[in-house]
Amino acid sequence: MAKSWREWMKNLLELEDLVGQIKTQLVQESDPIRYAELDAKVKSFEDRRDKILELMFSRLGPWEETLLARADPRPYTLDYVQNVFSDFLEIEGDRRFGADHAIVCGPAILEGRPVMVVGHQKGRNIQERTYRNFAMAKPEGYRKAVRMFQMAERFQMPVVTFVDTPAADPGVESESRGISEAIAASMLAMFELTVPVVSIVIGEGGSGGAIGIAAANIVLMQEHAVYSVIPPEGCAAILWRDPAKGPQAAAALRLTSKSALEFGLVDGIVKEPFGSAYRDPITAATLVKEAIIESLAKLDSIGLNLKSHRYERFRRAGSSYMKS
Amino acid sequence: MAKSWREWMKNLLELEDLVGQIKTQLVQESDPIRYAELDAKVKSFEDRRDKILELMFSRLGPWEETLLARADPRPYTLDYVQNVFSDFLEIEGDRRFGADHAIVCGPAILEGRPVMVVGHQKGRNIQERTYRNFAMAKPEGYRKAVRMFQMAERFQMPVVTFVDTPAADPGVESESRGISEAIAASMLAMFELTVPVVSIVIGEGGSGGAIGIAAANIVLMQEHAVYSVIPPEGCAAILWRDPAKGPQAAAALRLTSKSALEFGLVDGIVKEPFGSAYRDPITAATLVKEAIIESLAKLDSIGLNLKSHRYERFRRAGSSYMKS
Amino acid sequence: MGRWADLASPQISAGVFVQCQGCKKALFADEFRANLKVCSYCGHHHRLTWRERIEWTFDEGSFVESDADLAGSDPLSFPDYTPKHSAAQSKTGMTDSVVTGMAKLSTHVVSVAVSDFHFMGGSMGTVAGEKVTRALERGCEDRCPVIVFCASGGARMQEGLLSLMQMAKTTAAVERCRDHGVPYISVFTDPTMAGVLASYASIADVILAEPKALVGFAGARVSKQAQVTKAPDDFQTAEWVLKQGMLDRVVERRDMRATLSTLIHTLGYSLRNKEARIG
Amino acid sequence: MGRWADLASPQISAGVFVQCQGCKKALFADEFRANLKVCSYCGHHHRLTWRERIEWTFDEGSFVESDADLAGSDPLSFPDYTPKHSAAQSKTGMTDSVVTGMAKLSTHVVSVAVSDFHFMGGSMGTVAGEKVTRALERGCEDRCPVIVFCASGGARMQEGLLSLMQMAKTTAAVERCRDHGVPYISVFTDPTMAGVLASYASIADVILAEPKALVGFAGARVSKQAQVTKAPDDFQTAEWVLKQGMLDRVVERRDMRATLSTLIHTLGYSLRNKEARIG
Ligand SMILES: [Zn+2]
Ligand SMILES: [Zn+2]
Repeated sequence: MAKSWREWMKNLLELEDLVGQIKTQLVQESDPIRYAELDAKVKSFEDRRDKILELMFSRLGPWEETLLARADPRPYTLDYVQNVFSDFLEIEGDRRFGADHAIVCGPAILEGRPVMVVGHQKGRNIQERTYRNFAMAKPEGYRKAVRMFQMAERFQMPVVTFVDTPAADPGVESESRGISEAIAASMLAMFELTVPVVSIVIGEGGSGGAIGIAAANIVLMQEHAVYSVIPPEGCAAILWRDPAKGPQAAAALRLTSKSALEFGLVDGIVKEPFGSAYRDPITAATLVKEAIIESLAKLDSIGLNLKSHRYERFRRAGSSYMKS
Repeated sequence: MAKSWREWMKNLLELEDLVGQIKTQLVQESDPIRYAELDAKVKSFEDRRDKILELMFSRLGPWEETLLARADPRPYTLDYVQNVFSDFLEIEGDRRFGADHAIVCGPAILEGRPVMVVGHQKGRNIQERTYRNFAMAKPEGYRKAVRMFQMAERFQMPVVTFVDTPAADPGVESESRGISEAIAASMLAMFELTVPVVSIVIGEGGSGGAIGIAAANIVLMQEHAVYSVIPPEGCAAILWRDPAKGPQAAAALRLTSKSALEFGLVDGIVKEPFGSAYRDPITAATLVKEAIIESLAKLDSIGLNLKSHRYERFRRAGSSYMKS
Repeated sequence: MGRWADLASPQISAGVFVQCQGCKKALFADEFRANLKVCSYCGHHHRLTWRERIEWTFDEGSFVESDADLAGSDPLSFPDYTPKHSAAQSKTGMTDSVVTGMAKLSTHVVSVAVSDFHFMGGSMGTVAGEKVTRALERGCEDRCPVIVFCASGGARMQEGLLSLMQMAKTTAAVERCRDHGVPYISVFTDPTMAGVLASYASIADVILAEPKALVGFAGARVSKQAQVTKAPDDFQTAEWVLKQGMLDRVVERRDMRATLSTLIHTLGYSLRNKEARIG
Repeated sequence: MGRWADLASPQISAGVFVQCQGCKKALFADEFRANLKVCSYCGHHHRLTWRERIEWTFDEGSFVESDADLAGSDPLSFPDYTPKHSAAQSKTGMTDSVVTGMAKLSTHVVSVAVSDFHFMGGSMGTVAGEKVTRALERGCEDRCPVIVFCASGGARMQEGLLSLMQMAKTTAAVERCRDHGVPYISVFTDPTMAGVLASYASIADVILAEPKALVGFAGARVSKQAQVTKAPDDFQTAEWVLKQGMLDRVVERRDMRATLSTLIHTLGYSLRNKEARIG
């Protein structure tokens, strides 16, 4: 099985490359016959592409979902921030140790209403990835998030978090500054809030690093996001002493949005455009925006104590799988 | 003028040394005549010592008070903790970056009632001083204090702080982890408390490092403690470009307990035994204990909102020295 | 030399030897137990079973177990989970990795949770999460301090996302204790790792640890690979974690009872006082 | 070359030159002012008077000063304080180092405090502390955001312990803003130091800074002496402080108005909303 999204999509990406080249020729073509030929070629290749895509997406397994969730053209938090909110202003300080670019935070406006945005941020090229530490937040990232949660409470702003991380940073430095405490304290701060909190897993929901900012009243997953207690490769390494058996582990872990919904651990799935979010980021963002607005409206209408609501939501996790 | 307490006390310390030596001889002396002679000598020397002490203490200026406040045999926070409270258990973690031994914290029992103790801690010998960083706390010290203040609030325990620091640590590391923010946040946390808070300056009340843990409902000073916006040497260096003019600066800064009381900036002076606290640490501790108990009783009887009380207390600082 | 006994075994009879896992020296089994399974040569604190922990920490005979029958299932039909889980049950006599209940400590009533590493590495699945949560909730209901002994490799992989959610669930319960002014003390014993460390374990009011306990977020191999920064020699030991400000005291096993007792005496005062006032 | 003007002077007429304090290049005085006293070559942000700050930040003509007459005394009879203070008053036309009042920013009402470094290094004595405190209190009373521009060497030595107490007093007022849900934004301008940095300046909800502003607790000499750790080249610059997580954004002067405006729009929403609901 393919090890990466690029490998899995190889044929399709080549086909799209070809279509791109022909389209470039097409623009420069003056001979009407040649033009018609090329145009037909494009149409037929695009047809073929759609058929392949349809085929690929008709039988997506947990491993393919994993690859899609990690796909590098997939929209990241700041892409959604740009298309869902206005007036976003990034706030950088953790007031403790340092700036962490694996988590971005700040207030923004959602349809006239201020919200506090917190999300993991991946990078698209090597410089960005290094700058973002591959979206693996250090303690200061979670402590910055705590600052934002508390600020949101002070100013009675709903909180929206975007979850997209392979894991929290596991390095020596992170350990030395208490990455475990930072993750736990971040969840704790979320459970203290009386304002509405919505989280949406938009890519990789990677274990502790993910749940650290996902203790929300409503937790959504994008259709092709994954959410897991351990990366499939790590699980395979432990179970079968073979990280290459990621695909089997992905299946065993049931890390897809569909499974999470079935287990009652997420509250809804946000549809993606055909072929997954990156093929139409604007539509993807519109769907995300609608889902967030709908979720906030639902929480507004509950009129309940949102802190208790959040408590009860997580209190139930797994209840139906126990006996006594 | 003397630069240090030891220099200032030189004659007296020599005299006491001498008395000590004679006393040692006295114990070993079997000849009754020699014994009587030595005994008389001791008595006369002790008499002389008392007279010198009396003279010295009859005309203490701000500089002598500074030297006394810094005197190395002066009792430190843990000495008072030992003699004022029972069941003290030190709590070390700041949950952020590291253990800071310049500030000690923990719950303890004061006459049957749990209190939270927070105080700067000096060291008596070179190893201790290094370990305690000369009682110059880093950001983690103040963040540990904040943890304790918040814990005291959770468990409705009064807070007692002991102030004894030349200054907060001014090093590059402290700057890099936000010593300014840590001091301000510590005061902020104190102003959030609804439990009674008593602070007592037991030695050096050194500027920001001191006020960082002294935003209390009742602020006391020991008779021979000092409290200042800047160390006299630093002030002299700025004013007269001569750090040796510390004595003049000490006078100009009015850093004695008497001045602080006159300006209405502390609420009471805790008497010390004759010759200052170190000459009779047990009595000194008893006086401190009584003052703390009395202060807490006063705050209990106010029955007011202690948070507003604390606000109003500091709100007044300096009001009578303005005109409009 | 006499017979050798399995060090983890609860039945160690006199005249039998065990081997210290720290210094590898031979120890008289009865002395070893009398010394609370701490090596008298090197001070190595050996892992305890939940029974030993409770027996050696709380007032004699005061422990009353809660939710003893609460058992889990295999919700993901995860490969090999059912047999592994059954084997752990047979080996330990536990239904899952955590035992909870009420106990007394120097006459103070406390709500208790103890993880046992011998049950699937003390890992936290649905049942462990539920039990810890209930222990914390009992503290709120009964207005008594909560003491949790941690010993866990982390979240239990075999229950997938359900295990991850236990991190949030237990954290929520800690938040409830804070709201109720209920003191919550956690004790890191060897090892306290990953998903357990990154949830209820690390946000206690006071955190104690046994000497040399392994305490960390990631396996040492992972975290050393992950960065250029060199790991210090004492990396992820309780002593190192103390220096990093993430815990409050390293306490020898023989002093644990007294330390906990002092803490719940001071921190639980207002709770008892309020209760007394209420009636 | 034409005539040269004092860079701090508020009256700079056309055709006159000033010298950039950063790159030392000559700048047309009128262009320099049009560029908000930022060097068009090197981007050096020169210090502003309080008047310039208000004029260039808030809605035109919207500023109404409060407590203009509040003046201090010389409570300690501190050597040379009275003449120094009088000289500063004559030089700046201010009664003390801070000017406060109400202003509008993109039509939103805000409570404002501005320190002016030209008045005794912007130092905080009784009057400055009182004015900042009142500005914060006005935010609570009038239910509007508070914006404070800092420019200070720290607490004012010449008022001794009274100055130190202003640290606590202003901090208490910040706490009051938090209780009232009043957004409080502080802006570090060159320089923001010591007792001011270690009190109200550092605990704002959002902290902005001007590029290259000097921001620190101790004078660079003191802090470099104090430790073995080598200070980085950009030590105590706003950019370095941002990397340390102690502030939120470094904002160029020309963008300051828009940034503040966006912030008070989002953070002040519930305040306006609640007010609207109340009546
Ligand atoms: Zn051993
Ligand atoms: Zn320039």
